[in-house]
Amino acid sequence: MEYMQREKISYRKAIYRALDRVLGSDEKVVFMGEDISEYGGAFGVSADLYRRYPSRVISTPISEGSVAGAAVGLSMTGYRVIVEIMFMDFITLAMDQIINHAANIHYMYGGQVSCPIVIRAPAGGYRGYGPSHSKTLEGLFLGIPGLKIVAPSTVQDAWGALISAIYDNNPVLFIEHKLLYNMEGEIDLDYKIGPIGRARIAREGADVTVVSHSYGTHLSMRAAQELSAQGIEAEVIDLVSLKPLDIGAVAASVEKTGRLVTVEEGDLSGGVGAEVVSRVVEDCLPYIDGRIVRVGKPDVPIPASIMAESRVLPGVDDIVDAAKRTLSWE
Amino acid sequence: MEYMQREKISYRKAIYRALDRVLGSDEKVVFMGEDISEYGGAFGVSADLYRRYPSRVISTPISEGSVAGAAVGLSMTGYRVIVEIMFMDFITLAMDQIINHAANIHYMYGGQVSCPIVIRAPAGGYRGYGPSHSKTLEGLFLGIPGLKIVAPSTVQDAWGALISAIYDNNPVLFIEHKLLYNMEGEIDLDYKIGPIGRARIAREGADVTVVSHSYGTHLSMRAAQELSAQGIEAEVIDLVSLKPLDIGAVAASVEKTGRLVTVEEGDLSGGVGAEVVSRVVEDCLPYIDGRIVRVGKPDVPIPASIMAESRVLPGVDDIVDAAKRTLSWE
Amino acid sequence: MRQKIKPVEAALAAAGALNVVEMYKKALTIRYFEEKVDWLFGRGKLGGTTHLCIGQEAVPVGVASALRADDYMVSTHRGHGHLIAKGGEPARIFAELLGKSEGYCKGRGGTQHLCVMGLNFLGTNGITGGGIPIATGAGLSIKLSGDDRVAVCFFGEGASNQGTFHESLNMASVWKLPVVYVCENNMYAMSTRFARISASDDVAARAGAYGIEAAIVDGMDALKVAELAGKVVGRVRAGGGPALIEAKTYRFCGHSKSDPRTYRTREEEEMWKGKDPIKRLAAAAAEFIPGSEIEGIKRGVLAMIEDAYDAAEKGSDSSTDAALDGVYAKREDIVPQGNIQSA
Amino acid sequence: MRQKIKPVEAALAAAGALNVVEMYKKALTIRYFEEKVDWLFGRGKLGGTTHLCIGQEAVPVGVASALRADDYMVSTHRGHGHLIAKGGEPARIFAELLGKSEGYCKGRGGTQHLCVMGLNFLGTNGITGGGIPIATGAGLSIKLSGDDRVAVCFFGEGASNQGTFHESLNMASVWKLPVVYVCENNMYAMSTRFARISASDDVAARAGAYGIEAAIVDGMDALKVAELAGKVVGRVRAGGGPALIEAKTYRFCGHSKSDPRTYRTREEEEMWKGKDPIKRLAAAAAEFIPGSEIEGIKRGVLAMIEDAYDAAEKGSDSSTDAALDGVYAKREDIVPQGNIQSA
Ligand SMILES: Cc1ncc(C[n+]2csc(CCOP(=O)(O)OP(=O)(O)O)c2C)c(N)n1
Ligand SMILES: Cc1ncc(C[n+]2csc(CCOP(=O)(O)OP(=O)(O)O)c2C)c(N)n1
Ligand SMILES: [Mg+2]
Ligand SMILES: [Mg+2]
Repeated sequence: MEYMQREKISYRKAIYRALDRVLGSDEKVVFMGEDISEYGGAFGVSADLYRRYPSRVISTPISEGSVAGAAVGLSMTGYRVIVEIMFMDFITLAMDQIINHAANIHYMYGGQVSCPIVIRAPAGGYRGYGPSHSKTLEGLFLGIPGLKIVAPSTVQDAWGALISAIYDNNPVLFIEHKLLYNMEGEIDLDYKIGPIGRARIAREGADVTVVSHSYGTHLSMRAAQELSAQGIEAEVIDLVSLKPLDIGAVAASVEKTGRLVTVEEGDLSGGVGAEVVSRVVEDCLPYIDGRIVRVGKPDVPIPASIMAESRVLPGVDDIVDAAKRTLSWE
Repeated sequence: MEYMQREKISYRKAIYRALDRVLGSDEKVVFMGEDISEYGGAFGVSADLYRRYPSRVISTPISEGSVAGAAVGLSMTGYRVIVEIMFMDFITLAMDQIINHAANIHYMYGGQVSCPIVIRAPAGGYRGYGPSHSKTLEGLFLGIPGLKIVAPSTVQDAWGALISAIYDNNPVLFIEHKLLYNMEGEIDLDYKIGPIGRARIAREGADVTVVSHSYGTHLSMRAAQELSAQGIEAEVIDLVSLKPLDIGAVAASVEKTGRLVTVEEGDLSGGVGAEVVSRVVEDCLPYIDGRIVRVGKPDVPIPASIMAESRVLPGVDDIVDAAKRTLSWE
Repeated sequence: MRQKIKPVEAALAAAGALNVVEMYKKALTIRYFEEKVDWLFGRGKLGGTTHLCIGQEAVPVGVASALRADDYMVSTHRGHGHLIAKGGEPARIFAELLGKSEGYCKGRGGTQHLCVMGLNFLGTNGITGGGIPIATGAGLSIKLSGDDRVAVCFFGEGASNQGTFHESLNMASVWKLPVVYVCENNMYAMSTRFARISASDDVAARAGAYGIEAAIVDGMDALKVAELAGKVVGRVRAGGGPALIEAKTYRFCGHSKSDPRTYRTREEEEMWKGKDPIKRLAAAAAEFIPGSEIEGIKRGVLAMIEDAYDAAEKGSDSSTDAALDGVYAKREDIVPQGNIQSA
Repeated sequence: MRQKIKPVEAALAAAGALNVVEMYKKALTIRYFEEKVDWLFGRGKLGGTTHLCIGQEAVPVGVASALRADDYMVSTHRGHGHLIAKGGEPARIFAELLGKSEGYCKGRGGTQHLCVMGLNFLGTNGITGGGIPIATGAGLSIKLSGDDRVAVCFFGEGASNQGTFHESLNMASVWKLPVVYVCENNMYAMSTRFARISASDDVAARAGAYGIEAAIVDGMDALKVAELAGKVVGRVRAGGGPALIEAKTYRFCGHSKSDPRTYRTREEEEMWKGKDPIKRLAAAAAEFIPGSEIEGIKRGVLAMIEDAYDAAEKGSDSSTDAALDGVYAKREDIVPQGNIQSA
């Protein structure tokens, strides 16, 4: 299939195209998941891929644990595997294979073999799906050596990071926020795909550094606009990759602004913000010039009521407030 | 069985006695796990309990996922359940039931019911057991609302915290470091058992605050001795409870010393230290008077070779070095 | 009551007039409830998603007819019917779906996490296969307590491919737990036809591996389900160990709120709609009561559902700061006897 | 070669002289290797833990006799025998157990994470049941590649209670994967007798649930195992879909390094020791070669094991800073064609 060089498409489509490109050009790529054939995937990402690559787009039984395990076996024997976990919450059923197997294998087998697996996980709330279908769980995976984690926020990065993840020889957790699927953005097929690990400066500003990823980047950009109207210029950093973490980009910004806000939809405790804050203070504490504030989900499950959910999940106002709090010590 | 009021016993025995006491005094307590009958448990904790409480000490098939699920069902219907996971690494097979079920249930069911389950998980390395039998995974659970986590380091706390955990109405992850089992210490049965959540000052000192838990507390105490010989007095805080986290105790100490080192055996990324550091800098950044340093496992799986393992896991020297680094900015 | 005009089937006779009419009412309640939910989704009045059991009503109604109030029930993502069959009030379920504080779970659980402890209903479940070990634990609980209750565990045929199915049935068998596993085999898990991802068409074929007795029943016929459930539950209650019932059924609608159903034919759907369990129950009820009474029941149930929804809609918003409360249960005051003291 | 003095069994005839002697040598290699490991543990020369397969040698040896070098094998925590049967060199396995850089995995994997890609040996596994889906994935890989290899998956009867067993066998069956699941049923999972935590004595009884053909074999008799494996592997290789072999066997020693074996009787152990697979193989080999040659083989294997250990012990220490390297594999240079460019 031929695509235009530059085009405005949805985040969903960008992922579809990355899959199409890789499946189409490489016989050693397999895509597995539940209801990824006729149904087209729960979020419509896989669409007609099953018709175009019938033997390598594999609709599986509802057996997340063993599907992840089968991906390990496939990847050890020469295939690159993309696994779609229907909702990120269900990844809890595949943890043994991810943590004890996929992530360990390259190291513990002395470098003989690795597991090039991409686990695509639609995450996030704000849709009233309730406690078992709304979680953002990247915080659980930060401390898993051997694993990489990406969570792109733009259409271009979704496309590029997915291709990069598939051709990374390590297991990569690829986080897609459900609210991003319909978002449109420009894609440039000439974009150079770098290795996983580079952050993106989404907006420049001199007063406060706001670090986020995935859908949080969009909330942060909206907050930055509001702040700008109040005379505060936020620098918004989109991490894109959570592991490895481009702490250099964050540190450079904090050295400039002297202030730091982290934004994530997942749990604050032991989350991405905790890691970012810790690394920043380890490296550049003397540059800090104000309160450091983390924005994220408090210690509460995600309620089904969409109204109650909006109280639990972070919003633009929380980011604006946090940024203001970094400007003083009160 | 009658025990002496005050006695020197092992950590293993302290856990045994807490189980014995609770099983013996409350018909509504059940203890489940693999090989906890004739075998006495992989680490010998359960010993003869199966003979004394035959119907409520239940040896299970190797089915961690459903054993955790059965514990949820039991706990919702009036029982308090202790589940022994043979090695903490295997808890990855029970994550769905812990995260999507046990921890959510009290909140998501509107307070109608809760899951008083204690998951006992022997963690930790330094024994050459290799990548699938040595992990320290509390970092994975920090961001699970509804769950509590304790990791006592002393014989007295092992006993008290286990009883408190069993009578807490929430799921509690109870971490036992394998190297602690043979450690002896005094137990006082008159000890007042408080609710989970209080840290313990293991050693007072004015120069640097060292925060740790579980076996890390012992490493920290040894480091404190070495530091003292060099004229540096460390205040060692044993968190005991990781969730809730007694950040007040840590903050009070840091306000005094101005310096902070966190120590943990688990992964640094998104770990306990990251959370402690973040909360401390959020609350008392102006008091900080030197570099903040986290000690923990770098981003490496745990190798089987006991020699290589000692390179990967943190040791006393690492803590001593870290404490010294907090004293200057170089 | 009208004179019976033709000989009733054995099942009908066993059920008796009262039960048949009651079952009809219950099935109708479920149907109208689900149709209302469907309508509400269509109008954007409900958030999130939902899984309707239209077409499958005979299974919960039939199984529940064999249960006592103190028996436990564990449900699935497609669970409104199970809860109504166990005695759930439509108004409070609507309130839950609407996210109102008056919902059974204060609006926090919603459709897939709906628990009613007062009815020993241990929850619908958003995790496919997640309820199976929970029901098994409830069965263990009953066994330890030494009484004669049972735990009923609903699950779909798709869920039977989860490891929890295997692990749980093995445990239940070995420990002889009083659990009745009820598979609602509606042939599809979302878009996936069972035969395509499973070695057998029948989930019942799997029970033998655990030495568990299994029976297959026409899940479109509430009376047949009731008859079988009566026998099976009786045996389990008497200490016979776990059992499995596979009810062959069909969901008339899509999997969840948005599903174009490209994976099955309209002919297949029509064929199954011809077996509508509500129509069958209506016909059975007509053996006992006149047509006018049937019509009256219909109108009554419909009005009850409308009233329930109206009442629910007036409930209070759960979006207050209370949304942040109640994450942790309070600590128990009871501590074991002896020299253990609470500080 | 000595004249055969009595009629050989069908199995023996099928195996042929060369195979029998080779199998005997292999089994003996495993036995002596394991005895050496046991001895080393007793002397504190090895850290961590270990699970010996003394008594079970007939299974890996018999199964491996039906395999080609390019077939995959997935093993368990009790896996030294599997690896030796697949061609693993004792010296490098010793090196691995000793934590030496010369070990197959640089000393990082140790006994429970021992992988040899050059032998298509996809690893021993510290997670009970963890290898089952991995073997299933290897089977899928073969199927996609379209060749006639097979994947062999060893697991214990205790592991068959993990959900992965159920999920994987279902997938293998539906997709007709070339996987031979080999259950080493040694009756115990640590201290737990299978019958006590499973509904059936036979794991083979579970295969029917997936439409998988299963056969039970005397796992103390390498020739019988070899005969069955030959047939089964042939059928699987020819595209017949997955199969299950259950080998009834027994571990003569404890579960792991410290196990007082209170859960079984010494009489039971003696009874099984009477079926020692090594003795049986020695007897079979004696049909082809003179007793002196048998003695020669014993001495040769023993010396080889001792030499292997001595060589391994001289290997280099893996406790250098290199222990921190190699967590991540390098990024692939290959990127798909078209306008995808690597920066
Ligand atoms: C662990 C998990 N995997 C996947 C899903 C998504 N999902 C929801 S319902 C469903 C199909 C379930 O099929 P079945 O068990 O047959 O029940 P039915 O929907 O037919 O009533 C799937 C795959 C889920 N909720 N949980
Ligand atoms: C997930 C997991 N649970 C528990 C264990 C501990 N464990 C190691 S071996 C074993 C028994 C396995 O029994 P079986 O599968 O019969 O193999 P055998 O030891 O008899 O060869 C257990 C419970 C483990 N390693 N992994
Ligand atoms: Mg179904
Ligand atoms: Mg065994």
